[in-house]
Amino acid sequence: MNGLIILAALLFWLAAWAVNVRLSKNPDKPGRRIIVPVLFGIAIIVLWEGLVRGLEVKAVLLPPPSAIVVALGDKAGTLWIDFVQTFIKGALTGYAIGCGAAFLTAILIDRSPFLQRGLLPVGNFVAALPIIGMAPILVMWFGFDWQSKAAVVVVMCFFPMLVNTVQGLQQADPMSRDLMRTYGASYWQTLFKLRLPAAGPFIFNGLKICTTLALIGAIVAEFFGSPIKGMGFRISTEVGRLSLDMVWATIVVSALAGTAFYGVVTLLEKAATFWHPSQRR
Amino acid sequence: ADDLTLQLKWVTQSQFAGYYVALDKGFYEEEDLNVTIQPGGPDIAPTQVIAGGGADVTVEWMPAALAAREKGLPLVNIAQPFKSSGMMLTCRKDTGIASPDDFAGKTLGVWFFGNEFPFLSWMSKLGLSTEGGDEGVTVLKQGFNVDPILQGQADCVSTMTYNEYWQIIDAGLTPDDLVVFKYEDQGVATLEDGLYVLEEKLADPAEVDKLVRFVRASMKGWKYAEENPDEAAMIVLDNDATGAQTEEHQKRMMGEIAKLTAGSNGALDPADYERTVESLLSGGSDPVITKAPEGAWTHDITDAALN
Amino acid sequence: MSRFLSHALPILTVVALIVGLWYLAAIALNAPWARDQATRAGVDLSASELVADTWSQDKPKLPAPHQIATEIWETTAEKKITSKRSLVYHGWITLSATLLGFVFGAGFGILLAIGIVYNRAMDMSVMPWVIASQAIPILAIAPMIIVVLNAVGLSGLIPKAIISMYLSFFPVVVGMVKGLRSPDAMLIDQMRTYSASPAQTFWKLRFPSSVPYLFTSLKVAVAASLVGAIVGELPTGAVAGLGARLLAGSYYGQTIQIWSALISAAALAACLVGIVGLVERVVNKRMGFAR
Amino acid sequence: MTKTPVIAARDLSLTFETNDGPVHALKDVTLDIEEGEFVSFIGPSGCGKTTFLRVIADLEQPTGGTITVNGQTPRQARLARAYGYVFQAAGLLPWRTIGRNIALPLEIIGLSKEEQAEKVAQVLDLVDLSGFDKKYPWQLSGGMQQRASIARALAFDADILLMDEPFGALDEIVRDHLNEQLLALWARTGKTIGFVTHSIPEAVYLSTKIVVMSPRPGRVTDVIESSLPKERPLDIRETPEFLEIAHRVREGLRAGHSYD
Amino acid sequence: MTKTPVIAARDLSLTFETNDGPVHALKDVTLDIEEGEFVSFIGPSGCGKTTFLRVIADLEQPTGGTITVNGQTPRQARLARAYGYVFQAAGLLPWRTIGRNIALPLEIIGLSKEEQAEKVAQVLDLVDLSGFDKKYPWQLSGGMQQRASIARALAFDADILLMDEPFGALDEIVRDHLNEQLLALWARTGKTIGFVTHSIPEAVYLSTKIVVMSPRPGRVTDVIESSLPKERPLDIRETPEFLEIAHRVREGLRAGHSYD
Ligand SMILES: Nc1ncnc2c1ncn2[C@@H]1O[C@H](COP(=O)(O)OP(=O)(O)OP(=O)(O)O)[C@@H](O)[C@H]1O
Ligand SMILES: Nc1ncnc2c1ncn2[C@@H]1O[C@H](COP(=O)(O)OP(=O)(O)OP(=O)(O)O)[C@@H](O)[C@H]1O
Ligand SMILES: Cc1ncc(C[n+]2csc(CCO)c2C)c(N)n1
Ligand SMILES: [Mg+2]
Ligand SMILES: [Mg+2]
Repeated sequence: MNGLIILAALLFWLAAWAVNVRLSKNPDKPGRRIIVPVLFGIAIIVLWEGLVRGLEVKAVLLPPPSAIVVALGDKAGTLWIDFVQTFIKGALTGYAIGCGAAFLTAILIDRSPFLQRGLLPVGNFVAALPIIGMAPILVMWFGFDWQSKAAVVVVMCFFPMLVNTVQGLQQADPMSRDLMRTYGASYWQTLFKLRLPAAGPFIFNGLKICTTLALIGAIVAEFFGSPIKGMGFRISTEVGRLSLDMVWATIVVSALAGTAFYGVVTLLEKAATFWHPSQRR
Repeated sequence: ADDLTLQLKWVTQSQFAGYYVALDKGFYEEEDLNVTIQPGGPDIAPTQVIAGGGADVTVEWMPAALAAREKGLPLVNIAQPFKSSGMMLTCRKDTGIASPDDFAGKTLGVWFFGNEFPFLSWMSKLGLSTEGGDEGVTVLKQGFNVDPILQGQADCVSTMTYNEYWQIIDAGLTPDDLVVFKYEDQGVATLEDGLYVLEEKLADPAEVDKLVRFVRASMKGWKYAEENPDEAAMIVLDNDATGAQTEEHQKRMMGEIAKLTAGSNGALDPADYERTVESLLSGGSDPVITKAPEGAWTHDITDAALN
Repeated sequence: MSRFLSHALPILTVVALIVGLWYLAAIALNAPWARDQATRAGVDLSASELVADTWSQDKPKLPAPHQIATEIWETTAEKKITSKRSLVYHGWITLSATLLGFVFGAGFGILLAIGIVYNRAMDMSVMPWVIASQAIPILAIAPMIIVVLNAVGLSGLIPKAIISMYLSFFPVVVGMVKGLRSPDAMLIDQMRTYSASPAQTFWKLRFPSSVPYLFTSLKVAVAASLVGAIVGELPTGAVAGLGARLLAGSYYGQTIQIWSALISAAALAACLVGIVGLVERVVNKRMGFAR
Repeated sequence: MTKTPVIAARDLSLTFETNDGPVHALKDVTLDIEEGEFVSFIGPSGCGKTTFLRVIADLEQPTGGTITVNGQTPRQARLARAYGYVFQAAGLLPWRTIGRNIALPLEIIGLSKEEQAEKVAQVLDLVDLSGFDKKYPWQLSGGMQQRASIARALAFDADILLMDEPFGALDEIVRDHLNEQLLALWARTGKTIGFVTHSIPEAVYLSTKIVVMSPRPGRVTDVIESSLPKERPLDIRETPEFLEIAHRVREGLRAGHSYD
Repeated sequence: MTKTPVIAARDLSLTFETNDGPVHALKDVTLDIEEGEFVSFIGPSGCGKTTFLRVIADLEQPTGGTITVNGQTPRQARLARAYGYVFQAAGLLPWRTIGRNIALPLEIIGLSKEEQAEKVAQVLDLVDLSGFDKKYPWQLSGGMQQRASIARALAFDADILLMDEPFGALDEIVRDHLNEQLLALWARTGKTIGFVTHSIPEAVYLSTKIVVMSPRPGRVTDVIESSLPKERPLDIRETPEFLEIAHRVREGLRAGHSYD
């Protein structure tokens, strides 16, 4: 019986893969770019359900997807409160402040090559740091509520964004700069009309990297102290209570939120840098 | 020798001195056991580790063990070296808190991750909501340390008599600055640091024999530790892989621990069990467990071990 | 010499600036505690006593740089490296998990990238999930992963390495997919006119073209691996490693110990990135990219 | 003389399906290229010159008509390694020295190290680059890179050499020089050459046959047989005969050109 | 006629300090350009053509000698907006439509929206691009982009137009067409034009004065005044007079050229 379940799940997975191979022969037919990955995802979920049931994995270790869906429905209210606390208040605020501050800093140091040469290596260094380690310190400094989570996010986002923006501001090709010179354009005119637009792809690259950093930072920071709501709080508390279905429901929410956040920034990027070759086709 | 893995509830410290002493003094070896002690940590749920087969026996608090049992993980208490509870709520005097009646409107730091059950029971007994507001209390998920009370972010924090309390003292606050509420004194004490195994183990005579020998050696370790607290503390220190513990702190901790293990020969006192269950069931609208558990403890092991 | 100055001077200036700000911040953050203590002891602090106190507390909110430096010196140079109190010992534990995870991650990332570049079905179905996978807060569920891996018999170094692999494979996939696709259509056509086999096209064209992309992503990946190893250490029982130091320090409010672990981790990250950069230079030279 | 042509296209068509509808890159092209001919293709941008060369080399599949190469399909000819192809950009691999770049196709067909070395030395000599085999591409000027790329195609030693605007990026003087060398090489080896260019003087100077094309759809509008002698000093470009042919090409071109 | 020259260079030198030692991009260049002249610069790669144009436009600082523009320093002239500059690549900003690209210099000098629109419409017409002002650069062919870039320089309406190989990337027919238009425009506006090219026919066809340069160090080796009439149909390129001048330019070039 259990063997049959596993076999059925495996067969489903193989069948889905075969269909995907077929579908991807014509990638430009409408909808294909959505159907194919979705089918792949469904196949993985079916495989997961089949394996968990077939191998009788304990629900306190790994719940089947069906149990997660039930938890998603039953605990929607709690999940929403957690989402607001962690994502809207912690991650988004921190993201806005961190990216905004980095952007302004990049513009401030733009006129000083000396500062840039000093700050960029230091910035690259800090961006490679295990900043997560600062979470307990920031919780100590900024308190238990979302402010400390936002602070962690600010610190995590600042340097990747700074480095990208500074690099972006150097993107305008020398010819276009010379062109602006022949017009006798001022520094600010060159900045707004040429260099900032040209920096667009880099700035958005930084913004995209920061979406996932923001979410991870806000969640992990809650491990080091929080009020009794929030996605990180929920995960750690419910693991302790062995409610793994709730843990996974929170993970699903976080994955959805993270992907959607990334997707929104990507859409903005498409709209703002429509002209860049990588956005055409 | 038979292999056996013990999962601790927390990091290596004198709280678990009995086991380290038994290991170090060769008590386990005498019983033909090859014991591995796995330290815990803030994100380790011992119940989950044992469910995953990562350990044979685990040190756990009874509320968490009973809650896990309700989730379908059949944990059974086979021995109870700790007689009394070391949990307390420590408050700053200058917040105006003198008795539990003053909690309303205050901010309290609490450990979660399965350690919140005694606190929740207590609050529901006091009739205080944990959702905040003037009538209830605001609850913080306390992190790994006592910072919230030092920084003034919380009015009270959870502490153990043997550990966190002394960290507050070390940080520069004096006992005069503080008010403490022991769970024992408030009548809401629950059993801590029992030894638990999965039910299926008890069906196998070979495993039972192993557990008997383990409990016997462990209790020998505990009694040795009670009698030689300083030596026990040094043994603990030797086993601490992080190198973060200090001699002074561990010796003091051993002294406090000895007070909690005193009065237990290792066998669970059914009266303590009943009191714990009652307290957990009385949780008002949101009790920790919903019905009295069946078969959550056994004397079989201790009976065999201690005779 | 002058080249050295023109490179180092700005960096040194910025670092000096940061250290200066740090000392000031230490005063600001640690002063309330110093005053609090003084009031309770009933003494008055002069300004200079206050400053001296904020730079020498046992458990400061923000330790002064020299306190951290002293701690690092004492726990590296003045301890046997086999001692559990030696940062070198803990650093080595973390490093081994990092390296293993990095090798796993880079290998897995490269294989995935090859699959994605050579198989359109894989490209279309897997790539979106690779991106979504990074939105899962692996760091938050690391403890569970360790338990689950334990249940299937993996323990010790491997679970930590797997977490660090999860963080490091992503930049490698993204970079390698870009890199393997970087040779322009003309060069691919050229291989066709030679009627080269797919394997020949891969080894003689696609793979060498992807090397610069590979190294860029390896630098990101090795730093991510370190983060993964540290996070993986938090729930392995806070036994050993820089992550465990961080946690133990945090548990006992030992801010100096936290910061010294943090700074050591930073130095380790810098070394790892530096080593990858060095290998990159050597390879570039061997491949004739150096100018 | 009933030699069969090396390349024979009959009503060849190729339509690309794009988002904006079909693009007729080639429409009913019928053309023979005999062995040893030097054929230039000239025409405004987008008239299908590159596409035609790519169809010959089996890099693109025609959607109508037939084409044979040495009596076989292009695919068979490609697998038989019948083509040397020179692209507009030199396309040298930056991580290989000039020598190893030229050896690349030889490695692929599996020649021994010695055979490779011998061949490389020989073609380097042919393009005046002896002594540069240990240099990397970026250490050479654009003109030298282009010569190396031609050497690479020659090393492959196929009977048909297809060149798609190989000198487009070079300055006029270097170009003149390479044109002279190319003619000499062609005279020496007797290869069949298909050559795409935008430059009228270049087409006239080099070719035995000039194919003028026009776009939308890509068609052959004129095929001009050159009456110039095989021996062609650079000065021939100032003779009336040369100017006459150039004029005819220009007229043909202008007719097919449209502005917008 | 004692008009002062618009551009007067005296012993102008420019040396770049590089890691491999100094590069003498310009050495003792002395040259006058009168108002309304059309001056072409021709010479092998690296002879300093671009550098000279850049010095005129104050994009590069000479290291020796003097240069005046309208009697002022190049910097003063630049701030007085004396130059229109057309680069080899069109260099249109991809995030602006053609119309907004052309309006860019007008925005910078602070014209009102209406004035901008009027001017844009006018120059678009001049280069045959009316109706394309809402398109983005990448939606246009290379030739159209290049025309848009010329329109942008024209919109700026400076008296001196500097063009650095503006037609280098275009095919011969389009090039011919733009050459014709450029001549017409020059005749109509009477601007002073400095023009860099690699093509001998183009230089001869367009210019009133051809400056031949040679590299290492960058020097002027010949200045050829054209005897062609102002009115120049394309066919003039097949006249003996034209060929004669072209020949002289070619000789001058070849003298200064060195291989590898
Ligand atoms: N892969 C493709 N997909 C769609 N259309 C294409 C493709 N390749 C070429 N075309 C179109 O086919 C037509 C002919 O292109 P081709 O490259 O052969 O022109 P060409 O004569 O070589 O032009 P040029 O002188 O600019 O190189 C053009 O309109 C081009 O846009
Ligand atoms: N910024 C620079 N730094 C160093 N050397 C330079 C710089 N710009 C130009 N040069 C050198 O100066 C010389 C003249 O360059 P320039 O660009 O003026 O030549 P050109 O005549 O325009 O050549 P081309 O026809 O290739 O455009 C060259 O040797 C070039 O390498
Ligand atoms: C995150 C976190 N979770 C739980 C506890 C509680 N806890 C479990 S075992 C034990 C004994 C410690 O001496 C204590 C206090 C904590 N401290 N921190
Ligand atoms: Mg082409
Ligand atoms: Mg130039």
